Amino acid sequence: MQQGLKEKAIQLLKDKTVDRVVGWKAGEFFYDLTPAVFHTPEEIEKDFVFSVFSGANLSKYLIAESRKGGKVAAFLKPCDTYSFQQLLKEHRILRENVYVVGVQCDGTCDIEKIKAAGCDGVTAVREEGDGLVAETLYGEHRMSKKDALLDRCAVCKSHKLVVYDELLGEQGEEQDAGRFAEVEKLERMTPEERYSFWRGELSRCIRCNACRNVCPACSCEKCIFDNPDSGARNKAAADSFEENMFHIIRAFHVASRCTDCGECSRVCPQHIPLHLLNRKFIKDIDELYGEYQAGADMDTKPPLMDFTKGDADPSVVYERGGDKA
Amino acid sequence: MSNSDLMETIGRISGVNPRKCMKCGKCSGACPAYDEMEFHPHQFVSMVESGRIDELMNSRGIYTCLSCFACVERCPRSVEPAKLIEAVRCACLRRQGMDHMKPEHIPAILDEDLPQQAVTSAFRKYRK
Amino acid sequence: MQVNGEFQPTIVAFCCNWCSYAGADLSGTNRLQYPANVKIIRIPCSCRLNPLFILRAFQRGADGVILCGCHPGDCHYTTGNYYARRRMTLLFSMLDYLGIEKERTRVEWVSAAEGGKFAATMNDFVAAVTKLGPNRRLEDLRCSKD
Amino acid sequence: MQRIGVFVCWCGSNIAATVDVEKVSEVLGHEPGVVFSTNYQYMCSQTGQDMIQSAIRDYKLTGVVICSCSPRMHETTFRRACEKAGLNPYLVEIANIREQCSWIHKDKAVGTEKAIILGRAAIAKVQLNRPLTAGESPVTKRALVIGGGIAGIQTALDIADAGFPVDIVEKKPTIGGKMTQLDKTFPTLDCAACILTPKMVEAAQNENIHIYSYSEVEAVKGFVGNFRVTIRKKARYVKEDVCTGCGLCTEKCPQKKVPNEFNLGLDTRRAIYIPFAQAVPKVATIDADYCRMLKEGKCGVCSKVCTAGAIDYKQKDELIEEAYGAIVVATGYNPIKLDKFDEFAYSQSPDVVSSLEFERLMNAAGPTGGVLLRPSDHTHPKTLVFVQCVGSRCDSEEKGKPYCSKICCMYTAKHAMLCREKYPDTEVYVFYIDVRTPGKNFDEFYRRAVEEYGVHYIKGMVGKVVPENGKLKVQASDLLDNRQLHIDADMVVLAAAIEPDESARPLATMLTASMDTNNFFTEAHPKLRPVESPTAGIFLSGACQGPKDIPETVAQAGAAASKAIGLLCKDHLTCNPCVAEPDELMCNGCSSCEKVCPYGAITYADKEFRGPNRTTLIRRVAQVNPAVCQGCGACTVACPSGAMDLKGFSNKQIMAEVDAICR
Repeated sequence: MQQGLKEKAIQLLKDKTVDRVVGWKAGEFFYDLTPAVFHTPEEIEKDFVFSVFSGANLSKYLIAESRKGGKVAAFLKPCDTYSFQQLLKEHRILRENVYVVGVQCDGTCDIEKIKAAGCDGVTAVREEGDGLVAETLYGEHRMSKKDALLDRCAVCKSHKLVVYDELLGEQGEEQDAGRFAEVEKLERMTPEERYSFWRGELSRCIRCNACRNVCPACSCEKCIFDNPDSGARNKAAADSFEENMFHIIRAFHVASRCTDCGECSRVCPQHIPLHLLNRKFIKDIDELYGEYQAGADMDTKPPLMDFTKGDADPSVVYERGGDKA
Repeated sequence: MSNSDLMETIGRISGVNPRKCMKCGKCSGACPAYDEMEFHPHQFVSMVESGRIDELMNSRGIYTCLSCFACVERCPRSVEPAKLIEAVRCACLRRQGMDHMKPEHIPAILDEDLPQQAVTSAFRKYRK
Repeated sequence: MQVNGEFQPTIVAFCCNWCSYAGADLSGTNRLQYPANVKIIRIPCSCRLNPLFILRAFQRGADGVILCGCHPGDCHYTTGNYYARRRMTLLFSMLDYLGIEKERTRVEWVSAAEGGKFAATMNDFVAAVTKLGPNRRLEDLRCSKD
Repeated sequence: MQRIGVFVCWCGSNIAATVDVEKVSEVLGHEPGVVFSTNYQYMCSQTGQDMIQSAIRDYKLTGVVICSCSPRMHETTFRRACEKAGLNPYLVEIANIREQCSWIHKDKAVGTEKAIILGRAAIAKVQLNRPLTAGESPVTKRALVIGGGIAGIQTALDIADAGFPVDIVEKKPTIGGKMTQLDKTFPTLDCAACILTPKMVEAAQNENIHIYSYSEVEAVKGFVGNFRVTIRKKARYVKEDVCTGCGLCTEKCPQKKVPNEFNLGLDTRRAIYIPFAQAVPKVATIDADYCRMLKEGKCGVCSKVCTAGAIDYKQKDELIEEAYGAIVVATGYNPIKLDKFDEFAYSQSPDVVSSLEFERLMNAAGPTGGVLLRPSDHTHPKTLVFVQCVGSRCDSEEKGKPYCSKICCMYTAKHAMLCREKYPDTEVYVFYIDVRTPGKNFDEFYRRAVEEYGVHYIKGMVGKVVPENGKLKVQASDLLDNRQLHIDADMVVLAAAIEPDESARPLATMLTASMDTNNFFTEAHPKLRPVESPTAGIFLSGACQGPKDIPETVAQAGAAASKAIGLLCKDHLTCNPCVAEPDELMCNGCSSCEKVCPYGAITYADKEFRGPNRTTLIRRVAQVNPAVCQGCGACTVACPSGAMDLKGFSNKQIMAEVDAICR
């Protein structure tokens, strides 16, 4: 797979379709792949990596890249294409300056899970058939890929690439892998249990802003939390209120625009399951206003910018209750 | 049963709100059995509304209603008089000794051409 | 806030200028009583209410926040309250999801003619929030009055 | 540093009885930024206003807070007073300590404490107020009237008389509307044509009026004072300015079998036609659905006989864009379709007719030349049954309408009376639920039908009509006699409910004007602003707003005209300065705000911004048209970056109020 992507990138650069390519390269370690811009075939040959750790969603980088002049190619996985299309819908990416290479994907992996499976001193991970082979200082360790998937990939919503100029691999379908199960579990708890659950999670927040910076929907020119004129500036989570406030407002600002790409939770250094906040909004929207998937198309109005005369009254929240049996 | 209970029972059985009636008389205009009854469809509605239910229950007219539902079909206010009439008939059945049809009546009304089912179903309908 | 050892909640009521603020005025004109805990902030339309304002109120010591707007379909700006309705529904659901008492937030549709409804709504809401006690789950300790 | 003045009003004892005004002004005087604080018996009185004005001058106030009655009461008064003293009127805030404090609390300590908090909130807000200037937008001094019936004609004539140019857009080939089809008019029984056609001619000849006949409104952009309207002038295949209206083509056209809609299909016309003799404009129109030349390319008779050379088979629809300051909607009504009322045998027998059809059958210019004949066998009917409320006051949405159509009682009395007058040998029955005749000389008119003309008015309703052997068997109830009637009638006339024209709903969408569930246009206030739509610059004339008879329509048409004239007289309109305002530096250009704006006030522009390292970036940013924005604030919440704010109700101002209340 990696070879195919490299060849494609080199070809696009050589035939001048594009003058740069957004892809992944290794960071400190082989598993912490990081987004990178490549300008020459040589750079591609040397640094371009596509592996089970290519989780990073490259679409957000195209906001800036598409405005820098010239044309840029980007490799987008199915979930990334949703983010990309949502950004197109919001006029953030200049479509004509981007060449999208759609890449089919069967899930990206979490190094923590591989380590947790008992692999110490991992030096490389490769795919073999359906499984993974972790090369360690102490020999090879085989495991099923399913056990190593990132949480978000285990409940992948779609293998469909909703927008691309060229496709590597097969087109896929939307699927229901039960991504709302965790939200439902929380909904079944009592308010007290939920409160202590979220206190436990959100109190670990160190306001590093990683979730915000990686989120394709959080691409504001200036975030309200950085803006003294917004009346809501807040740089560090000084107490429990601000921990709650930041995450409530962030989730609200991306509600009906969030494609559920799951980057927020992937990058959180404190392992706070932030996607559960966004997914709650998605689930509520689906239930109250009809199924909606941000980024799935260019035309449907986002539910928070739309209404019907017969919408549920806010009191539905009391009726639905928080302590569903 | 007090009269107000009776009114409530009729309301519950029929699901009809007689207050919706605007007294246009289209039900009575449409009724094919009009001349067979001493009270007419529009009167059914106003009598239920004003609580004259006992009078209705003792009227023969409730059994000459054909249940053709012309009044229900035609009513511009969706009052559904035929449903009220049916409710009054039900109220009669619920009351002791008000069966409209008794076993001893049957021999007299037996007719060779009458299908047996008609008698059986009438018996089921008009007796507890 | 504690007055004579009794909990007196602080309630912020956001009222749209065209219906609910006029409804509140009408309940005054008709001398219909409701507790002084309620302080009204006038906004042009219920769709002006930013969730930030609600959180800000809780941060600064409010115990309950209520939004009143024109009845759906009657908005002075034709559609504002329809947006407010969706926003508040989702916000309240999120607060509930975080385990924050959903009874502290409410939306009511009050027309300019419903002075009675306005007073009744406020009486009811103040009673409900009083029963809940002080806002603890969404308070900012730095702003605490106690 | 702000210099704020606080003025606490006693409102006689209205406030002072439950609020310690002395204490309020004392405490608020110590708030940060407050340099002057006082209280007075009646702040809104001239003396009170003078106090405010001299304090503004003496203390060089930069903001004023008035603790008084509701801003809905006196905000304008106080703003004006401050403006006179040189303070921007938007630097005034009102703390509502009467309706929302003194009147609802009995305990003086409680009332006083709350009044202080409300005052603090107003002070906190006024600290952040900015002087605002109401913008102005010019007014295009031209009106558009949509619909050329009696309502539209009257409105246009009145506006034209005031000296303003006005255009009428009428979708039919002629103006005149429903009234042209009527025979006589109640309660005076003067002939409809005799009173209407002079007005039609007047409209055609008035220099200030331009008639777009056979045309429809295609698109509406802009806002009060500055509407831009696209009008589609449908191809009539006849050059309007060349046709002399001689009518030769309409006699020679070989296609004779076209149902004549003017006579409601009771007779036929040709494929090229002039709707009726007094049509305005009196020019022929080719019905493209029936013309052989247009359909099959052969025929061309009309072109051959036309000496003026007016026929143009190649004519295309024409789009005209015109600017208007005011728009008057006069789209009128139609009788409902009767096909759902099978019990009256409307679709089974030609002798069951609607009232409008009856009107044509009685009309001297109608298909029978004014002789009442049964459509089935052209015999003279002896027994006629009129049924009222057909489809009116009906609970079922698919069959009829929930409202009273208002005009049916009177025109049915008219029909019955005319019938008895012309043909004394007829028996006429009118079945009614209620006879509703409020109106000058209306009840007298109905009583005359009964008392002088011997019309049989029967309280009851027809249950069914069955055509049998050339007769119509009518079965009905007579509620007062408590019996069922069986009448062998020759004709049955149904007083069909009326409904708004089907063009009204799409038009309302174009105009962003609101409508009720029955598709009638909603007025800005049901009592006090009955001829204005809530959307500024849109006025309502005639039955598009609700069922109406002719006198009422003409009265409303005049009222709508005077409202439109009032607008057109102005050179500029003052806009509400409390409008949305984007901060371009923060705007993402994501269109969230545009999607929720009910007025289409937000557009986008590509603008250059300075990027890092001396680069320039072109970004798409929101632009608000302050003349269109009404200041609801929907966009401010939709905007994720907080780039959109609302003047006069900014995020910071509202939060300052929150803080003051919660502190």
